[in-house]
Amino acid sequence: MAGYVPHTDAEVESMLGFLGLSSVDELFSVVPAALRLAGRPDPSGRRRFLDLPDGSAEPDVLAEMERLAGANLACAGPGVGAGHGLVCFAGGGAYDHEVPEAVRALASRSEYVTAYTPYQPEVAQGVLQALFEYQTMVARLAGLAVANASLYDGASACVEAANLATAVTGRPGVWLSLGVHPHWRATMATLAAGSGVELVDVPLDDGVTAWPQVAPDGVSPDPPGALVVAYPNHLGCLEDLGLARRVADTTGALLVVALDPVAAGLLRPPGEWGADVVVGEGQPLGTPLSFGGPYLGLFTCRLEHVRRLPGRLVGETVDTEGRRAYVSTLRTREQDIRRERASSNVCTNQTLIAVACGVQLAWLGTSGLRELALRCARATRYTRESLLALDGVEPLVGAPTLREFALRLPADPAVVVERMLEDGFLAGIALDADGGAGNGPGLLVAATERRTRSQIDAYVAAMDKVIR
Amino acid sequence: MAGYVPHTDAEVESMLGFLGLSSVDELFSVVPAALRLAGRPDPSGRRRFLDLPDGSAEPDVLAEMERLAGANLACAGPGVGAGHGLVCFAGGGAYDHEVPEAVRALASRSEYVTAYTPYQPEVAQGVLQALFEYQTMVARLAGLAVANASLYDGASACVEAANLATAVTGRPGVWLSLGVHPHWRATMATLAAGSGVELVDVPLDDGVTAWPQVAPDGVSPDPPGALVVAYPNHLGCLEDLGLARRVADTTGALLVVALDPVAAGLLRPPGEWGADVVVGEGQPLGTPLSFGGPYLGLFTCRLEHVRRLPGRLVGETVDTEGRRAYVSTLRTREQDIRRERASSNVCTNQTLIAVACGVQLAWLGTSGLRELALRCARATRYTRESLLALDGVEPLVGAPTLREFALRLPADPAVVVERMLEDGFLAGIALDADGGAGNGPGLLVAATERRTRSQIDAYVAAMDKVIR
Amino acid sequence: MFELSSPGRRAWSFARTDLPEWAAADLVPPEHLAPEPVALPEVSERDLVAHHTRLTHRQYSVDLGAYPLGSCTMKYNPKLADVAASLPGLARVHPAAPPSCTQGWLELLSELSRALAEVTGMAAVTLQPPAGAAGELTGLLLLRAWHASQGDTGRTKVVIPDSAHGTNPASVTLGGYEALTVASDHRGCVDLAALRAVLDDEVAGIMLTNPNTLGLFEDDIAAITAAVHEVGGLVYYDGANLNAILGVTRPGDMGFDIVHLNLHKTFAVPHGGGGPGAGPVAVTEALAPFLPGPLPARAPDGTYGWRTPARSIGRVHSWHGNALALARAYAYLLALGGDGLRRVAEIAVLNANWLRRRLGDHYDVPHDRTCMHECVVSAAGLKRRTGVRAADVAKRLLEEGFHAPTVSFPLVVEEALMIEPTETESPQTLAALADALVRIAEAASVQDHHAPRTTPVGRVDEVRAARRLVATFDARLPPTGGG
Amino acid sequence: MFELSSPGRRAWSFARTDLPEWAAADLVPPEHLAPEPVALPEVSERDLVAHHTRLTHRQYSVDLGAYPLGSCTMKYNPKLADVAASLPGLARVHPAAPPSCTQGWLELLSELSRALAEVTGMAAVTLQPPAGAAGELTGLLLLRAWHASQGDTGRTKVVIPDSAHGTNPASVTLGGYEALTVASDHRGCVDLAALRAVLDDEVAGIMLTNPNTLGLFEDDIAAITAAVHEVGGLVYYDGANLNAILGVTRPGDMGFDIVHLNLHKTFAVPHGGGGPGAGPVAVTEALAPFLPGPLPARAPDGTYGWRTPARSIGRVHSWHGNALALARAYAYLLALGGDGLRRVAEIAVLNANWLRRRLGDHYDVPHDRTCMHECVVSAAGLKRRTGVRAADVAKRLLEEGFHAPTVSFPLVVEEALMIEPTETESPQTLAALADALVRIAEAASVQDHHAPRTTPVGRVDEVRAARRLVATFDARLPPTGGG
Ligand SMILES: Cc1ncc(COP(=O)(O)O)c(C=O)c1O
Ligand SMILES: Cc1ncc(COP(=O)(O)O)c(C=O)c1O
Repeated sequence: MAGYVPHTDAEVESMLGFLGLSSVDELFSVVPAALRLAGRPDPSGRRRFLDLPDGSAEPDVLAEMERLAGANLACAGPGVGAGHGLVCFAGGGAYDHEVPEAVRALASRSEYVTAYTPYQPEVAQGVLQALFEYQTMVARLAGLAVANASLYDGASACVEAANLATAVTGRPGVWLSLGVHPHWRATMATLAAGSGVELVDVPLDDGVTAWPQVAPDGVSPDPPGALVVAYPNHLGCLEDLGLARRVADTTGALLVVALDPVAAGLLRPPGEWGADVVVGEGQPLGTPLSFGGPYLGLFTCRLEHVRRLPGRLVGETVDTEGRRAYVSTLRTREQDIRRERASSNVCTNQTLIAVACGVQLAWLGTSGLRELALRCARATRYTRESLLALDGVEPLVGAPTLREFALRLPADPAVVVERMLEDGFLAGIALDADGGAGNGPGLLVAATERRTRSQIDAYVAAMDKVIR
Repeated sequence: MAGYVPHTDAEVESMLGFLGLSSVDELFSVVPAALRLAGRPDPSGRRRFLDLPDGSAEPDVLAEMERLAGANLACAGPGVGAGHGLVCFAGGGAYDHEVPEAVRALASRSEYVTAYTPYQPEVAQGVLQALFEYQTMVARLAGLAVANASLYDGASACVEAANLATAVTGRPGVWLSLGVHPHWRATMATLAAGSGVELVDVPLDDGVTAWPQVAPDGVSPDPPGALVVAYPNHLGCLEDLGLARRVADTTGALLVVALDPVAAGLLRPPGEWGADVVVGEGQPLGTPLSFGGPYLGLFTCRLEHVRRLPGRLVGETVDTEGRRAYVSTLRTREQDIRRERASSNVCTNQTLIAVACGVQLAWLGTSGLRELALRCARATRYTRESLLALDGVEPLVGAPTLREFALRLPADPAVVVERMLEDGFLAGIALDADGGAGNGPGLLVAATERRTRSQIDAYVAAMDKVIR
Repeated sequence: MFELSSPGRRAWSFARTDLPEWAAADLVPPEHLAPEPVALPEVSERDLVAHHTRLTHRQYSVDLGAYPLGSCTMKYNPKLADVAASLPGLARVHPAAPPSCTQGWLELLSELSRALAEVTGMAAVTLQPPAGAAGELTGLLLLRAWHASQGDTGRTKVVIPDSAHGTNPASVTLGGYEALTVASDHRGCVDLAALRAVLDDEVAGIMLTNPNTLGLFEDDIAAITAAVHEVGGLVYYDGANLNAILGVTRPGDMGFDIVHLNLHKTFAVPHGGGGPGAGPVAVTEALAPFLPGPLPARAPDGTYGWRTPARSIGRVHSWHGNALALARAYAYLLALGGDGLRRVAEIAVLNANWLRRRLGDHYDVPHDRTCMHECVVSAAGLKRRTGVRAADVAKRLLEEGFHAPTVSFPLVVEEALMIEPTETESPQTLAALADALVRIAEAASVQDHHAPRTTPVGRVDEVRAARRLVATFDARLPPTGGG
Repeated sequence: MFELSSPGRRAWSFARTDLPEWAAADLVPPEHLAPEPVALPEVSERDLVAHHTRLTHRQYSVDLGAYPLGSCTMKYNPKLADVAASLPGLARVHPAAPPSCTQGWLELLSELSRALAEVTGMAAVTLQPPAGAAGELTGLLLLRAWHASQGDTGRTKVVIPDSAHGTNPASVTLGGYEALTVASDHRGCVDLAALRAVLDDEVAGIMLTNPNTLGLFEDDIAAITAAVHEVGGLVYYDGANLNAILGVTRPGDMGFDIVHLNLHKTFAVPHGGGGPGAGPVAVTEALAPFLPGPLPARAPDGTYGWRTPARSIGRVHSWHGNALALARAYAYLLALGGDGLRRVAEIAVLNANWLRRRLGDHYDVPHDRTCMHECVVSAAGLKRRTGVRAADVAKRLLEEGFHAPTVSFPLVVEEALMIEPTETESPQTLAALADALVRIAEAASVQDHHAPRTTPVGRVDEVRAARRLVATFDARLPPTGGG
């Protein structure tokens, strides 16, 4: 134990001898004495340097972790009714999808898990090829030419998209739809303080972005570098990307689309709508809810922007024998080479989550992704219709939705969510005025392929009881 | 799905075309029509050939498996009190030990899990070396020269030991101590019907085997080929192996010892006592309780008997380049070569469980195995003393015990076990007259390193309540 | 592992404890106390992990590619079964726990038994035998018990075809019988006339596998079982090859009395590098009272318990068989269902026939007619032409990234290569495998005696291993490099 | 993967459902409906498993052996943390679930924050940043917010030493500052005089790592932090090298104001082939009100909730950071405890110094004095003598079965090899690594430009990859063999 250190006392002695030292403490003589932790002897006489408990054996650690895990209400599987965890109707960018055991098993192969960033391609073809495949599939989802090897999460991908667009256009302004996830918008605002990106909130009208009127000649006093819009947006609504593209064209801005990758199984790819950059949160494909992380920032763009692509990019090449090989490429964009002029500061990204996403996408394949989207859309439609049949429940906005929707309830949504927990349901996400993108409080509801009819019926019945 | 078959309809068509066939059914024309299942059309018009439900998707299968798993009361971890599964005080050859996560992770590497028997050593060095290491460690536990690469379980190892001994001595008789696990004895009796081994039960006296009196010259009317004795025995008692060895010497029998591999951490190895064959149940080292299987038959013997060793044996050798390599060896003993004259019919054994056992033994190492045995012995001693302090509870037998012990209770042990379940304890194993080796009903109790003082105290308190 | 050891180093750690810290001498009587601890490797957890992870990189497996080992049915082992078998509610149950707390297990075992009875067309099943050979021996003891129950103790022989798997004759011996071998005929099937000639009232029964070890369906099967029954014998079905006939035909329908199944072949229980498997035995109504016990049984109130059949031969396992392997098989069965099982047979047979045809121009095909789930080809011609033997072809195939077929078996075919692709290999994989075998045949040369050259080790010296036995590290030779 | 695809083949299966089967056209308005489905590989589960299992055999990893990559702290990642992070009670929790059902998570995050504050000697912690670079940027925004709160908006520069990791300058830019580089002195440390010369009221702060990128402890650290504080700047600690000083000294005690930690280095979160990691930021009392929110907080009644600091800069992550990575780090922390953390530093430093001394006769050691957790040696002399460069040494080491050290970094050392053994490598492994490096130096020849030759692929053409960009399968060149 003790730090998983293999060294026996005798070995430490002998190594110290080789160094001409007589104690381990001497190694730290280069640290000024005034800065060195003095340590306090504990009752047994051993010095304690940090005010932390001593280490524990594996069973004790696991027992403590199990205790903590047991103090949460986790989301239940599809076969499980109330009483064995929560049946999840919450989404908002984090969805309760199935992760097949094959995907889980492959993504947890220890070679993938315990490798470093592939700096030595000759011994990293596994990770590199897995990322290359991921890039290909994600680019296809978006309908664009290139994808990077991942960013941290949806929010960071959106931030990087804004940075890229403002750099490309030389314009700091970003018209940011209020339909973009509120946490993403908050993150963009935080990071804008440093990057100088100027965010202009664009409100929704009945669920879809109401872009500012632009003069037909596009000459506006302060033209934006980018438009950012989500598809579907945070209220679950399908935005008019054609309109967004026209506004972008008129203003000379790049169009950034935040795409839900499961909805992408049924939707026309944003690339076909003319998006310049497509980003997204990859969690729904292969990653459990995980209390919000590690998640996966999807980032794709047109080929012409590849030299400003943030993060890592895997390319195909050959080895000395002419055999196909993969390698991190266009590395001069990256911070370890270009330093303060790098296109981004990202170094460690979310490779393992990207690998899982790639495995999941291949497990789904062409027909499976569509089937998944279809099943989510069906469950969502059924849930929505059932809830709307309840007294006093109304749509929050009127635009068409696909895999998630927002309702106005005859009760405080936050209280409803709290009370529904008692019945074993995570009823959705309570939207305040901001989260509801200005439409006042509401409840955001998503039903994935894991929701069965009987779960939905029970949920609606419980809701009926709770909102009265 | 459908059998994990990759073939698309188009591919099946094309393959049939290559064979000059027009339907898959034609492949089965070699099966006489009268024998072919006709199939009944189901409501959808598809033929059903077997009276089994259609296949299910992964989430449905897992939900059903979880339902079944949920209908059992599993044994709880050390940190967990009553209410989260049973706290286990049952042993009887199957013990609730910790399996470290590293052992679990390594033994579930898919190369180990999905390999076949190592018939092609050049691509099976992983399994072969792991088995070689296992053999070495198991032989050392026993204090003998060779171990095989596993048998099915303790019972089958005991059967094979009897077969080996009767073949070596040419005598069919086996003096079988009633201290050997009753299920092993039952298995030996079943298989003796075919092998012709003649089992002679040897009773216990106050917990240890009372070997028949043998004339000092060893000339007895029907001298046995083997003595079989367990160490510790089924009642937890430490047998006098020195005495057993002397009886074996006097009668010219081989001495077979069934060793508990955890107790072996503290006990003088049977090989040092003069055992000829040492067998055992390997479950306690690296395998969860698993409702009784897959378990692991340990089998070790003196070098002189190696050509009668049942099952597989891995040996070290070299490859064409002189590099160290491992291979299944002395294969002429085995059934695929020697056929009806093979030393045993074992083919598939318990390799993966042996690999796990080898990993576990290396994780423990010299000091860890001893520490494990010590902790079990301490927990057992504490449990025993606490129970004996209860009114009306007495030792079933008087011989010294180590990691398990038997008690006489003032109530029906079977009823006690049943009632203790309600308090969250698997109280032990109720012994009937047979299981108690003739000592009448009792309760067999084992406490492993996973039992904490508070669990034991709660158990004793519950027992106090239940037996009143 | 042993070389990594350093005295005093350790990976282990145990939970905090507040039990009294009795010393070893307080706990163990002096004569029993080990004079010194068992010498085991002393390594760090880190080194243990690295050692075994590296070893797994020296190991081929189904998860790495095709494994066309005939008679072994090395199909894909679904990951979902791994997960099912590790559910704590299954994996952490004590085998001696009373039925009141093992209802889930009992239901699982009971339903699995029912399904296996349906698949085989038999009446009752024991799940105790932990492998195929154990199933065979169980079957032979059932056969023996049945004859004894008829007062018929004069039968001493069990017939087996010359192509039978080695476990069959070995089990016959252990079952207390003498193995009587009958030759196959030119079709590769049991020679009915030859069989009839040996059948008499000394014959207790016959052991067959159908499709047989050549991958051929014994089309005289009804006549064979009838002939054996006629002389009062029983007919035993070695189910190792059941994959070929799932949902197509059933041993029960062919007239078999006793069947063992290899769940680690047909039902996708992973082979674990040589086990654990599971070898359930299914029997007719007449033999059901003799089955090993206890068996899971459902009471009229719907609860489950254990029941031992009236004339049970007794236990054949310490507990209830390889339970977690049975759980894997059950998960597989649920996933496939009746429709999926039939599909298995269809595609397994299609794949094998495609290969047989594809290889026919390059290897001898001794019995070139529709095979079932596997085909046996021969390198006899190749050997005559080039000196390259079946074993060389196998080693060359290892270099091509595939596992080898079964070689030198069945014994009745010279230079046999027994190839079982299984249903989970795609047409592309099949084609690649066939291309490799064709390439090997076309380029065969004496160089092939040195294959494999690209594997973790080169051809292994098996003779030396047997001559200079080193079966533990303690008996090791001085290192000779590598490994 | 794409080559394995066959139209219509599939691995997927979904649960039975009895929901109404609306068609796509019923669910999606026509203008939004995809004209055709996304073209993804169509493979069987079996082929998917084989493909990725094979890929993992083409991948080096900590679990396979030593990974002495400097500045990366590739230590053993305990398996118990994998298990802890996959507990359903942690892994299946929705991030927007109300605190009433996430008390366990909130306690975990809160306790982890407390422990990290203790380890760093700081007052408060945010766990949101998902990696080191994200932590840096968060730190710079905190620094900016703090200056702004002082009404001090004239500061435009952040000082970084020339040896700094590339993320530092890149983060400075994204934080809205100009990076001002100061040179290291002959000792490999910050040149205090040069630093003083650039410090003025335009300097917002300085970013340092200590031990620095040469593995040396900046012994003037107290003077440095004081000098920066004197001109009104703040001092940022890049915690990537914290492994060296765990329980020995703390950034807070050295005078740092802001610290980020790389839990995927120091706290054994496995690196995942390039993430996910976790880059928490710890700050002094004065900066605590600016931390990103929400933060886990304990109410007087003992329950946990979320609290956003008064003057928070806002969120820096979609949710609560890389929560499961944080859970792994917490499990590691519990396993090690205060005593274990100190031991980590001791042995990490011992190992690095042993290697430095052992390699000293064969490589140049530009700063040959006691180093901390890593040592930087140089192949400059080797290159002059033999033409063999640091990059060649690295490739040769791959052939020897080790991962390579970090090469060509830090930029201030010519032909640098930056070697960080970590505390989990045994003396035997260290010796083997050193022997290999010595062997490489002794046998260095122009042949080494062709290394590695025994790896899954040979030296990779990086130039071609950049010149003829193929970043998706769709843009692929015709196959050229292999892979
Ligand atoms: C035809 C046949 N019968 C019997 C067996 C024996 O099965 P097991 O290895 O499970 O004992 C096998 C497999 O090895 C076999 O192929
Ligand atoms: C010194 C130093 N600082 C910062 C970083 C950046 O951390 P990350 O890769 O997690 O963004 C690294 C690691 O790559 C590093 O070594």
